[in-house]
Amino acid sequence: MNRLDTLRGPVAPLDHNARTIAALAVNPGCDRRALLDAAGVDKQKTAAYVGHPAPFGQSPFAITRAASFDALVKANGCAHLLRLLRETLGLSISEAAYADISDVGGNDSHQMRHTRTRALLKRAAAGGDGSCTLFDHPLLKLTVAGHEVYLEPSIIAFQIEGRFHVVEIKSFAVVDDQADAGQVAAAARQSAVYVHALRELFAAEGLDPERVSHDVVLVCPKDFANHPTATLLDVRQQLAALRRQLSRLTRIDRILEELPADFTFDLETQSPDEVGKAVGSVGARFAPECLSSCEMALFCRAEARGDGSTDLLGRTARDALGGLESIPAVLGLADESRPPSPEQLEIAEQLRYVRRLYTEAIA
Amino acid sequence: MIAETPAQAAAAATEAILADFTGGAHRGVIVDSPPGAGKTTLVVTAATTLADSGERLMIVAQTNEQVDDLADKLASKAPALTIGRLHSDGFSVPARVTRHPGVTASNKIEHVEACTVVIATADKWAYVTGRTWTWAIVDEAYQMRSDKLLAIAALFDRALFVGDPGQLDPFSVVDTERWAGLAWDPMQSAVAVIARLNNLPVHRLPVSWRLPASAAPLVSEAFYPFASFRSGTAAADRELRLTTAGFPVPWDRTLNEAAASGWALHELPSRHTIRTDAEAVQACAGLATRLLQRGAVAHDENGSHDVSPDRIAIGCAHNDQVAAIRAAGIPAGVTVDTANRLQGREYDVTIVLHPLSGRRDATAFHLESGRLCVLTSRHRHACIVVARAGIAELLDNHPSTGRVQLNVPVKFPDGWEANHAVLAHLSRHRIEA
Amino acid sequence: MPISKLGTSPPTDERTRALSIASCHRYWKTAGASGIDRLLLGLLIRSPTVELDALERRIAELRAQVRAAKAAADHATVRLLRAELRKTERAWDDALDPEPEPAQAPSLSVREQVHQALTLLGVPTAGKMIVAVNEAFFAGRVTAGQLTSLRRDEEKSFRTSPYARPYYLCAALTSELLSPARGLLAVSTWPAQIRIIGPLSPRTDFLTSAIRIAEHIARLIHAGEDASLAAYRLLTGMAQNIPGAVDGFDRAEPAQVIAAAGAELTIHRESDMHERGQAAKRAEKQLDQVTRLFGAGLKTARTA
Amino acid sequence: MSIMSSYARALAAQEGRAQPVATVRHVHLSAAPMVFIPLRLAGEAAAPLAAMVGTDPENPRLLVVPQPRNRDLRFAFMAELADVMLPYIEGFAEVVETVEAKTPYERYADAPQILVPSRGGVAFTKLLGRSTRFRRADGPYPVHPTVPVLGQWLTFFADRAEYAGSSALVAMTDALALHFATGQSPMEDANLATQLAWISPPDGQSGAKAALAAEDPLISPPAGPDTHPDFDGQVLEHAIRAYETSGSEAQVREALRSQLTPTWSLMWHAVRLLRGLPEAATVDVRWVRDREQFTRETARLAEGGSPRGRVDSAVRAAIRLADLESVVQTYEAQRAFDDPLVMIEHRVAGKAFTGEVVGVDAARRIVPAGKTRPAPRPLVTIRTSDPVRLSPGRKLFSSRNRKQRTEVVGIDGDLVVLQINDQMGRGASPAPGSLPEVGDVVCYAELDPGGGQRPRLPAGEDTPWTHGGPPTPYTPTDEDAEEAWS
Repeated sequence: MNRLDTLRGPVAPLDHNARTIAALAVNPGCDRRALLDAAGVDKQKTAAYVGHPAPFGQSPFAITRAASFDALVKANGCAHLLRLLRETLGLSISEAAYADISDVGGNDSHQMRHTRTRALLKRAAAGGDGSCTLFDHPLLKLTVAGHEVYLEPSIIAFQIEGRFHVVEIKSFAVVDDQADAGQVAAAARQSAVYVHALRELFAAEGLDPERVSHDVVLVCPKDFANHPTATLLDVRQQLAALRRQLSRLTRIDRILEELPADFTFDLETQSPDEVGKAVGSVGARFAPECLSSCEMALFCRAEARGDGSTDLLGRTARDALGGLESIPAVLGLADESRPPSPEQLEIAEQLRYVRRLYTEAIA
Repeated sequence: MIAETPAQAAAAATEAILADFTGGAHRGVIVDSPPGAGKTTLVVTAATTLADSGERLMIVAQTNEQVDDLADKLASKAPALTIGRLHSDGFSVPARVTRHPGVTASNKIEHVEACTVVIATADKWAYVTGRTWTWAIVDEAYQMRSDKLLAIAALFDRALFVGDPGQLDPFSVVDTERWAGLAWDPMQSAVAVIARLNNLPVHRLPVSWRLPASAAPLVSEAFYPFASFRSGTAAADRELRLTTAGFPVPWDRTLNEAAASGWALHELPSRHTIRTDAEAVQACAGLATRLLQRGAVAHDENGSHDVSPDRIAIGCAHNDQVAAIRAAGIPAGVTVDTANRLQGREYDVTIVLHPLSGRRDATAFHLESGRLCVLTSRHRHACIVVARAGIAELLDNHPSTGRVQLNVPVKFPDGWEANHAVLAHLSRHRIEA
Repeated sequence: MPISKLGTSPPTDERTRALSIASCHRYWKTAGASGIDRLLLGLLIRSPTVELDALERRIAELRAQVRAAKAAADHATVRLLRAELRKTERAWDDALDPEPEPAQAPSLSVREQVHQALTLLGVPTAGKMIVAVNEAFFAGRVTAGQLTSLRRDEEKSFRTSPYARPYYLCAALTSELLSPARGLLAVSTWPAQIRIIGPLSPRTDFLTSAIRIAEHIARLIHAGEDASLAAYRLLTGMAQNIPGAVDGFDRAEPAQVIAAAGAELTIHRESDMHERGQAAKRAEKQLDQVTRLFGAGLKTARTA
Repeated sequence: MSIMSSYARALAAQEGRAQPVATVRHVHLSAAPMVFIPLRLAGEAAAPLAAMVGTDPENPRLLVVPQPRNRDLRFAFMAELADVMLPYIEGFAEVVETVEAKTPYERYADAPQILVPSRGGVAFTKLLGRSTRFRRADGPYPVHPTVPVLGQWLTFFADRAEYAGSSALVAMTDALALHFATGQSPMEDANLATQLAWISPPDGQSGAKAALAAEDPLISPPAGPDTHPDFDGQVLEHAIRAYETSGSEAQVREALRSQLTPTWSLMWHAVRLLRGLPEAATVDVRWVRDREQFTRETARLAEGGSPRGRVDSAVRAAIRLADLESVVQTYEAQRAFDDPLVMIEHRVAGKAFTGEVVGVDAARRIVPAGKTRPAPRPLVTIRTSDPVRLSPGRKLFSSRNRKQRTEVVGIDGDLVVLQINDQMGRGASPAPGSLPEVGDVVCYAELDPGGGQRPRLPAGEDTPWTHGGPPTPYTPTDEDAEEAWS
């Protein structure tokens, strides 16, 4: 059995999707997260098991809204989408053919859909008769840490003059041509995963991967209405970041090497305490930003608090404190209760000075 | 086909630029000029060309130093030209400008407007009203914020915008996304705005006369991925010789490597430090001192000269680092400054305190590709980078979670990629201290 | 301040309602509606304002019919009549009530209302559009939820006694695999190629629907009436996605929509018809009578 | 973040309680501020769900939209909100004072102040303003006449919030962060409940523990504008359904009241905390600006001023940027000169220093650059233990006389020599009291509290070709007024 399977225990690995793959780039310095993700461990369950459930959730209103907007854009043979593509990319009127790959004759197995996706895209790329313009729900595949994973996409692929684009439909609003920068960034990272996977598919079919454009068509509701609007989103930087992170996943081997052979996060056989210890023995790199992106964050924060780590105060604070790792060290150096090591001399001097001024000013 | 020589390529580019500028088909022409690509020469050529056909011209630069440099060069190359140096109240124009008989310096436009060429900073031009010029040259236009251009654009009919796209973007103390995505976002550079709102021809100067053959390919690839350029000189044209032999100590080995290859990475042991890392600061100051002690001589296409203190610069990211290096004892005359202030300047040897040295996390500020580009493209002979080990890991661990605004053109190169490219190159010239 | 009076919902006044009922009546006349349709249409025109004794008479009548149908084991008719009975009883309740209720649901069964909408549109259509057309032209109250099991029920019924009904609400078939196309409903009496969905068909069918809706509105106008606000809203929404069919955010004009949609249709029609025709021929050859209507699948056919 | 504030955070973490980073209050606090806590429906851009609003801590007004997807109910909500807010805002447009100036003018003696829990509240206020200011009381989709007026005011407040030091619309978490360093990260400080848990934990409890407890959405529901997903799924959804079947708002109201009341108490608790701090010297100067802007906006609206366009034109944007930059610079300087604790940041960074005057050369006269005649340019020598990182030529100001221009002449060890450039009277020698004296303890900083002079920009109709030429001036259209709000 594979080491990673041992780690996870006898449950199926968690499926990857564009969101989880995009998340690889969120805190690439964290070995803990890298290992849990590579092994396909259910972090949500694990966090709850060790007593620090993740505070994540999605409002039913947001889910409904997203689904109804998606349906609206695709309704009536993608009427809205065709209009937007004609307006923004100059798609010619004759290009209107549409293929839905959410199932193949009622069969919605991944294998089946992926095969059909490949066939349809290949035919389209060859430009033969009956080649399509819009491909809804293409099922793509990606190699992540040595595993092949299917990407259940919420996208439409689309070709214009031989170039293929990814269309991403999101329900956050574009008000006066501006949208929430955090949400746009998340959309860009996810779209980059699809662009990347689509390019891999092209390469595997012997087609030029560059025929998949780095310009993604982002479709959002305009202003406060439901009317869809499209914006081109250049995801080259996100693609580069993704490629970097995917290539770095090989470092899992290095992390694994340092762990004992029977090491496991198996929730079936291990007590919460044991799982907590196992998770704790893999180095984390906690930052407050994790709280909004990683299911294990509350566990890691509690651990950082236990260690009195300066990580609790945020990345910039830690850098401002000259990289000192612990809060007691910061204060000890400041009040001279702790002798500085040779490499701490400078920061110690600054802290003593800051403490003197601070104490004076407070008095 | 016979390959074009650098000089031929540069001449062809200049000719095309002037044809577009004076041809009348466009109100503006943009010229992308990589480091040391003869931007000043182009400005001088354009000015004299216009002056020869009896036209009046205004020139805009961004700092007084740039204005004075230009005025000096213009007057030197075209002594017959009448040049008005317009300046602000209380500013004393340096002698290198006033020594030219053709130059009139004044803080009042009435005193200089009759000159064929009037030259001033954008800030000063903004106070000139009620006059117009047919022709304008805007120098360092990528450094100019678009709101500054807005204040002066009514003064001219047509303009040549010249600048280096790889350098630092203009800066604001205000952190707002209010105008993000608007074509006229005032926080963009002047060039970004005119290019988005007008369909203007964009030229580029294809040859760097400053950067040696050892540097041009790296700087071009890392910072100008879509506008490559080459060095105007061959490897054999430039040589940096240290007249005294060194000791087998890190500083001397670093200098030897830099003299031999044009690059050196002076690498200190990995450690997280405060910004004014004493060891790194000491290394920067010490390397400069030692370079002078060892009697560096620079040979180039114009002959040989001693590398004097004024031909050496130390560059860093922050003002407190500048102050710390100055306080660490540097030879008189050596320039120490931040990247922002080193833009557009040129030295024989530069010593760079790497913006990411000793940090645990990178911020957008430290990763900005323009900063590293400025720091690694000021030299004619060699560039020495002082850094703590561990930057590669820092880059690997850097989270890519930036914010993305709609309709804002993606900036290239990405700071991460550029940093990696430079670091990969430097690792071949590493001296462990 | 009486905040609640500030509302701006479009008026659902009696006039609009009356018009749409009338228009519906006329459409079905011209379309040559069947006897049962006429019968049901009669019910549809009734409104809560009908006097109480008339309603009471009708209730008695219906009760008798239910008993008769039950005796004849005509379960479909029983269901239909019972629904009708419930509605009439409710109308009677309402008539007792001095506060008049807003628009009453018409008394057609869901099945009939869907058929009505599909007949207007003439092409395989998704549930959402059926609901919209039903609301815009027939003052109907069909909800999307009511359509989910419709196709499955129809298939069941067809399998039990094939062709027992004058029409079935069936699937549209994908041109390549002849499997049921997701979410679309069609009418069994349509020519086979109409019920085939090729790659271009979603677009051509959308254009056709827009034309049919515009034509219907035009007919109403021609007859000196006008369509409901909902009808115009529907047409305008569609027209906005057809090049040249409407100017900016103006209300769409039927003639302009017909011209613009027709123009685009001309571009797609030939290859779409070819694809559909070929597939229809294959279907004729390869499929049995059930799958011809409800589709062949690699698995059991999905529900609509 | 500076080493000073990082140190204060570390100290807070260790002590289990937030530590001060200011000795005086840098925000204006009105005698009767209006607390406004808006909520919106998840997944929607600007669908208001509820708000708790009012000026009396004991008597909050709860406004709800029982079915947030219903556009009529939303506008009814906005009309109700206008009912609460407009009398408050317009109530300040009564008492005027006359300002003595070259041309004397009038301004209101006080102005409205709105407090929201966090930056999210500010952003949502802006969106509410944007979605209602174009509305009209006539036409095909009429709204109550007060709705567009409220939209204009909300836009005004959100715009003011972009100006550093303005107290017209304040995000409470920002105001608290100006004065307290917690033992958690700045990111977590955006949660009012945990931030306050650190600042004033319950007796006998550490800030860390109190903050952990405050993260429980059942104890401290989110301060908005977004509600907690579990609340949405487990409570709100059912309550809305109950409204739809029964027509009674009761359930929705109670559900939303439960979400808003805890934040309402926190807001007033924070107000009391801030009131406990003495007001900084220049707070009033900045509040005067807010009052002046309020006066102008009142006049503009009274003259039937049309709603602000969707985006700034090129000229408008450039002017605003210059304004924003100038107030940032002034605010930063004022805050440092008002508060020794804030000045520490600059001293540690080497941009400021405190020390004792050890020498004054009052008689020194030189010919300044660009001048022909000698003028007094006294030198002042200061001994300091601060690590000064200023180079000759840098322009400094001092808390002693915030208008007096000085520049660094030289630094020698712990001695800094400054040249005084102005504010010395018109005489041949410096006026008495215009210079520091030997023995004075002074603080000089590279911070300029005065706004610089700036050139005129072209009028909008003269926008040059470089910036796209003159834009079509914004005039409200029917389309704007009818914009869908679904």
